[in-house]
Amino acid sequence: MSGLTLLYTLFAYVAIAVFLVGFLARIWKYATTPSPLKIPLTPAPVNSVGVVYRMVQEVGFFKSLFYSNRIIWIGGYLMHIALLITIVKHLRFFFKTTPAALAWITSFEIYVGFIFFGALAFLFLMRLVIDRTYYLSLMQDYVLLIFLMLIAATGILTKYYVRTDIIKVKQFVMGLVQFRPEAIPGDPIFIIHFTLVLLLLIYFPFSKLMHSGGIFFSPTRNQVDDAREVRHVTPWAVKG
Amino acid sequence: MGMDRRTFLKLGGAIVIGSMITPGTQYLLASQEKKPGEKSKTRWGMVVDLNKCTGCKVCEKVCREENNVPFYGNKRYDAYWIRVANIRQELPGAPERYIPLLCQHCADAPCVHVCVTKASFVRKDGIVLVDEHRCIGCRYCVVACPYRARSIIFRNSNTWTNKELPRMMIGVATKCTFCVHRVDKGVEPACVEKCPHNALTFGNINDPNSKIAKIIAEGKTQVLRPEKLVRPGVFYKGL
Amino acid sequence: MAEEITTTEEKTVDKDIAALLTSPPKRAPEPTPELTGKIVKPKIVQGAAAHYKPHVAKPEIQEKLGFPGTLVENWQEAAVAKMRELLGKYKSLQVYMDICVRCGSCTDKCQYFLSTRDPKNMPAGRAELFRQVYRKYFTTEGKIFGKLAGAVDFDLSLLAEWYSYFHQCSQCRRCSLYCPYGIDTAEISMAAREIMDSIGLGQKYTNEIIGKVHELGNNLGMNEAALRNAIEFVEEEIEEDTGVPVKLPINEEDAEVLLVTPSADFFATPHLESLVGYAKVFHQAGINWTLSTTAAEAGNFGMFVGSYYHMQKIASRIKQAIEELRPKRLVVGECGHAWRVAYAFWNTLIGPFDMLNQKYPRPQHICEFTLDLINRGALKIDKSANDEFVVTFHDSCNVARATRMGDKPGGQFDIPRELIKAVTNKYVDMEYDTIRERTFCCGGGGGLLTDELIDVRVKGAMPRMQALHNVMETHGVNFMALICAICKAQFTKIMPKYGIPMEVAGGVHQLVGRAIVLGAKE
Amino acid sequence: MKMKAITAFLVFLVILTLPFLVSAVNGDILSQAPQPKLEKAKAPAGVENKCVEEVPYMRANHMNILKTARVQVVRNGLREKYKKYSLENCFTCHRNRAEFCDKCHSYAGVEPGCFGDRGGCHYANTKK
Amino acid sequence: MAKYYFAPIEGKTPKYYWTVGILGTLVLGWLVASYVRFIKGMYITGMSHSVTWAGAKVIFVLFVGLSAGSLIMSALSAIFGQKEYKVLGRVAAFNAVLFMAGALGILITDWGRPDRIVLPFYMVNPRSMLSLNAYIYMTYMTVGVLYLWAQLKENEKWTKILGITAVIVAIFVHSGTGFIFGVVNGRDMFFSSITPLAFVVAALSSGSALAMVVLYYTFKLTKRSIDMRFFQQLSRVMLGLIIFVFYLVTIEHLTHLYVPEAQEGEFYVMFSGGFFTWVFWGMLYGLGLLIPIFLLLNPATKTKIKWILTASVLHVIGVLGERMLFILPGQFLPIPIFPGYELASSFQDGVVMPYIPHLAEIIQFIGIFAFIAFVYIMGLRMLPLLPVEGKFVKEQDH
Repeated sequence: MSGLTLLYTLFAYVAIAVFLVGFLARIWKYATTPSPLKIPLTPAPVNSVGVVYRMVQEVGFFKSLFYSNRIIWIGGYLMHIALLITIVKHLRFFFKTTPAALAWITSFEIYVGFIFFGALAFLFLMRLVIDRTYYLSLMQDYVLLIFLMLIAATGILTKYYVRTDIIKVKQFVMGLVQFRPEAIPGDPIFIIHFTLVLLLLIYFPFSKLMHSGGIFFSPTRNQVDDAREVRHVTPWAVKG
Repeated sequence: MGMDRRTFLKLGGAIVIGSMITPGTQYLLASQEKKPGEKSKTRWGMVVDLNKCTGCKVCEKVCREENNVPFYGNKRYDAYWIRVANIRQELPGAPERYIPLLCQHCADAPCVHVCVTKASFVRKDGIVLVDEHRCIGCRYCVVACPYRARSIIFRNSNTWTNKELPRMMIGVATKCTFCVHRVDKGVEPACVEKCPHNALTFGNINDPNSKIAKIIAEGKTQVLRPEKLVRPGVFYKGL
Repeated sequence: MAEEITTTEEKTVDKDIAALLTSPPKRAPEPTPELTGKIVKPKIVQGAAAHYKPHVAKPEIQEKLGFPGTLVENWQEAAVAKMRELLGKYKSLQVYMDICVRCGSCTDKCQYFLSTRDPKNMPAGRAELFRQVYRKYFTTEGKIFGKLAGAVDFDLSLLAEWYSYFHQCSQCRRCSLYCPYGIDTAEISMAAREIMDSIGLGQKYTNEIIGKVHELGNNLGMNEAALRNAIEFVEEEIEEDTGVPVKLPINEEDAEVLLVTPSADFFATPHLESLVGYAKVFHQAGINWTLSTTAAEAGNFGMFVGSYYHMQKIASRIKQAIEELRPKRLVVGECGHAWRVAYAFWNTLIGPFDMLNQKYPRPQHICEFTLDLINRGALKIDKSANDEFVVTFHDSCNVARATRMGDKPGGQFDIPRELIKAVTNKYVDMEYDTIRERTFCCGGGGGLLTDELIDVRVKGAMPRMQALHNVMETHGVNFMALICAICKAQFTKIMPKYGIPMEVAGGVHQLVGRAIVLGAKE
Repeated sequence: MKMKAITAFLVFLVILTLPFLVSAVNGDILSQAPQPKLEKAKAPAGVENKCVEEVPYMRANHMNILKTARVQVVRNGLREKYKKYSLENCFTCHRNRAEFCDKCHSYAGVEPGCFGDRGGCHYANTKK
Repeated sequence: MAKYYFAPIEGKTPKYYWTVGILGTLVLGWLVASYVRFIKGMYITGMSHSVTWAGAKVIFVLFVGLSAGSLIMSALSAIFGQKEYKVLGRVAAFNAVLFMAGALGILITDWGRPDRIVLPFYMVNPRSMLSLNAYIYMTYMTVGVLYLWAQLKENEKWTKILGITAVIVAIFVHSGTGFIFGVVNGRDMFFSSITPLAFVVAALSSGSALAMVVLYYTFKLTKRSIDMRFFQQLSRVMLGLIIFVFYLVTIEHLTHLYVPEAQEGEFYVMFSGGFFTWVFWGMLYGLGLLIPIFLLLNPATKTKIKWILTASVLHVIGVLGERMLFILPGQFLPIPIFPGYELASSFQDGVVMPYIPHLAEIIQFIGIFAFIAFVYIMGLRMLPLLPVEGKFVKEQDH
């Protein structure tokens, strides 16, 4: 086992561990922090089925954003859909026999990487062009966009231009998944791609990317509007 | 002869760099097909001697076998590269005769003009071809062809008699290629070779010494639908 | 690249502790925004609203509420400790601190930003003041990268900005509606105010009123005798007007209905007209009802400062009144934040209401109550009495975005409208973007209804004024019906500055009261 | 309250570790990547007993080579020049599609257009 | 000065949900049918080697036309300053974009290889009208969307600029679509320079006719009142266009009758074509041209909204017939490869081989109409397209 392989195997496990522990710790914190008062944003659904429907609309279609700012919605929605498809299609590296559905997705995903990159670039541009978001943006907003753009760019490179040997990549990834380290492919573009992804995983739980889990815990969206019918109590807040 | 590996890799590199803009890179390769008005030394053509044709339809059969042209047994969508038509002058008592109809390999081919993606093109040697990997199946060429020479592959084909060539791709336009794989090897098209009555003659029209050029020079040949001014490469004698 | 960000000549931050803790200097009133009929997204001007701040509460006011009288010695640690406590207590705060991505969709939605153009008045900009401190003391990236990651020391200049900008938020939740994650700046500004209170930096207006409620039972600080006087005066008025002796019972035990209404209804115009309306409704429907001197105030300013304790303490007066008077139903008068507290929080704070009649919603809004009576034909209505009015309706922010009326989602929009349509002939809605859940705040909510913030209030009312201006121009609207005491107080004061007569604002039950034909029982 | 928190926690945990779990459930632990099987011995006479390019280069770039060769042959008629890069030529050595192509292709989840279900144009050559 | 306020519709009634559900099912049917057709191949349609452009192309051409009319109608207020028409501007512009999207949808799912969708965009053949149209259509869509956007943002200046641009691009689009057929040298029934003009005019007349119907029923079903003078004025314009269409169609057919190349085909269409003869005399001339002209000229009917709408619907049907006559017989009638000879072969030379759509195609056709209706009613709910009715409009200042 070469030094590079050892380094990256350890790096990958550390990154995945940090991501898992960090992410779940945040989720644990969100889930256990009490919500003493009913604060759903009305008009809100009056039963939990309605709440599920509302969350599906929010998470699946970004409904609030659509009614708020359609330009950002277009960029953001394209970006997230492309990201989802990209992640799903990368799952084929994790299964020994590629499921038929995954293979079917791979057969038409060819432009998704470009859409992902384009949408990110669009969002980056919008941050600079609109004076309000330019004022708001922090370093980490730009850093994350650039990070994702680099990941997309190196991914596109390995797929279309500077081909990498994906059998080796899969072997390496399967090795990680099965705790049976294999040699990392020595392709520099792939290594950059992989490094960036691991760094992103490490940064994930400490960043605004937690919105992916946090949105499910937003009280204004996930509460049922039944304050008059059902008494809502939280241990610390009930004294009589 | 042949390209050494270094040149090939260089070419590959050039392609890669030149096509960074979009996926599907290979299509951006500048092809060297014939530009309009360009003169070339070779123009392949064919002369059909109708006096010798007996309507035996061997050419149809041979063509199917050579080029894997699918036959489904449904007259609505069977594909034909060459077909032998019965023809009879609209005069009382006129005899029935036979005429093989195939792609006329026009110099100003309407199908090439209308093609949306330049999948149809005219080679430098005058052969009109369809790049099946580039065709989108819009069927504009079928509508535009004045000779009904084109077929659409309507359905997955199981015909695979000649394993040297691939099967027909579904959903795209196809037509007679003058058996371009044979012509490139220096062999005559299958129908010409196999015609039992030697009704078909194949050769270079632009070479004045070729057999075909001499037949044409006799002045007894004619082209189909000359009013369309598409300059076909297939000539008919004895109509 | 964005345009160069301009700054005003105003000093953005008061560096001096003395300057922070003394009241803002008197200034010439600023010009009122023009009524063009359009709500445009402005270019930002940094620090344009930094100089607005309310009076700081005096030590005696603060101490009465159990807060430190003046800024405590180690205020920084105290504030961070309080923040830690709140983060552990409120899921909303904890989640909202983390998940903002600064996408910018809320930035052009706040009425205070639209008119003041100060980027710190953008909802995300305002929350950023809080997040800067959160990052500094609670997040890894903030601890490591500091300023680079947007983490800022909680120093005096930041505290000054907190005091200024968190008192330019009316907690109307319009930003939450448009946020893809539902981040509610109201929750954040409540937490910020609670932290500031806990270190001895309170707002005079709100805290004074909370003190009055604890002491005398209502926001206006009227004692029982004054209250009875005012009610007697109302009775006389009605009899003078209509010739019918309509009574307003006080402290009657075992009545059918206990009406809890904002104390302004007893005293101020046009609030009083609504009280007349309620009285006529009860009288005409023949329902035995009562007011209570214990619970003479529906308003609950405890919510504005985010203090659970004070909110509960104020609400417990209602509980006390119910126990004393044993009514069967509980009805709340026209008030926005009061209805939010009543609808969404009472059940948690002072519930369960087992002693009330289970058949009716507990509590019930007066609009639900009246519309129900009208639909059942219990009231005789003469719509033509309101023929001089072309009416529009302003959805109060707290009613629209935090509560419901009736059974269906959206009842809080439909029920008042149906009620208005039941008592008038001419009704017009304002522009689509400014009504229903998309409504703009009147500009005076959330504890801003104080004179030293008049410039903020004038500016905050701008979007609503534009929309109102449009319907006045095109449809000849001359009455804007309201169901909120704060809206009524705010608009009667602000509208003249925009050249709109103050009579245009009035309560929904003002219209109801005019339309009821008294004594014509069927 | 606690129940809800635990449920949410578990759901996220399962989603995040799905690849590991599936591998464990499928019993894929310790399985090796497939090796393409080359039936070199059957190479006909007159064909060089080695691939047209170096093996590592072919592994990464065989699809580009095939595409380039196709375009050159179809559009430019350079049939002789590119003969050795034709799919036909590949099949002279790599006869068994299932053993040579499909193993890696299905492992990597990449469906080749040349002999996939829909194209299928070049497949049966391997069964000469 | 009256000012219109626009708002999305509520869309909370059971009727609305039912409509959405049914239309959604039909759209799903379209997608499934297209996918099956793509996987199985085109043999499951009714097309043959004689008729390779069939029903889908008829609908494509019809939709492109309807899009034009809608756009022109929308631009009336922007270009000619007719403030009263502004009330319809947004819906009509939205419709224009939708019809174009529907046209492209049916066009692409009609291809043999819709999976190669991107090829036309970077493999441009400047000599092919269809290839250039790919860019013209995209320009049209972009301008249309921007024009709608400018209207939603109430930006007067850009509304005007983009409205004018959109109309110019629309002319290009419709001439271009006409040229697709007009430049086909090989088919005598197609080859004509009058086609683009006839196409543009028929597009305008049928487009405005359909736009009137759609707008009327949209306003009626959402309980909004609309100024009837508007329909009366527009029907006047439409009458002129229908007469122009009548003229162009007639001279085109007369020309065909006159020149020997197309005579046989014309005889087929006019007298011996069975179904197509019915389409020619009944659908095109009867329903599509003469009855609408009569209805719009007759003083008893020309001001009544009921009759104006009837005329509009009939004219749209007539134009559909015109498109069918234009595209279908032009293909399946035998090509005179040997004038003066009888020709017969197993490739159906010299045989009239009519076209009957099959199930998958019919599902596609219904589905594409459903797609437009579906997005239309979804759009009404999501975008502020329709004006809010205020009942107490002050007297206008002028």
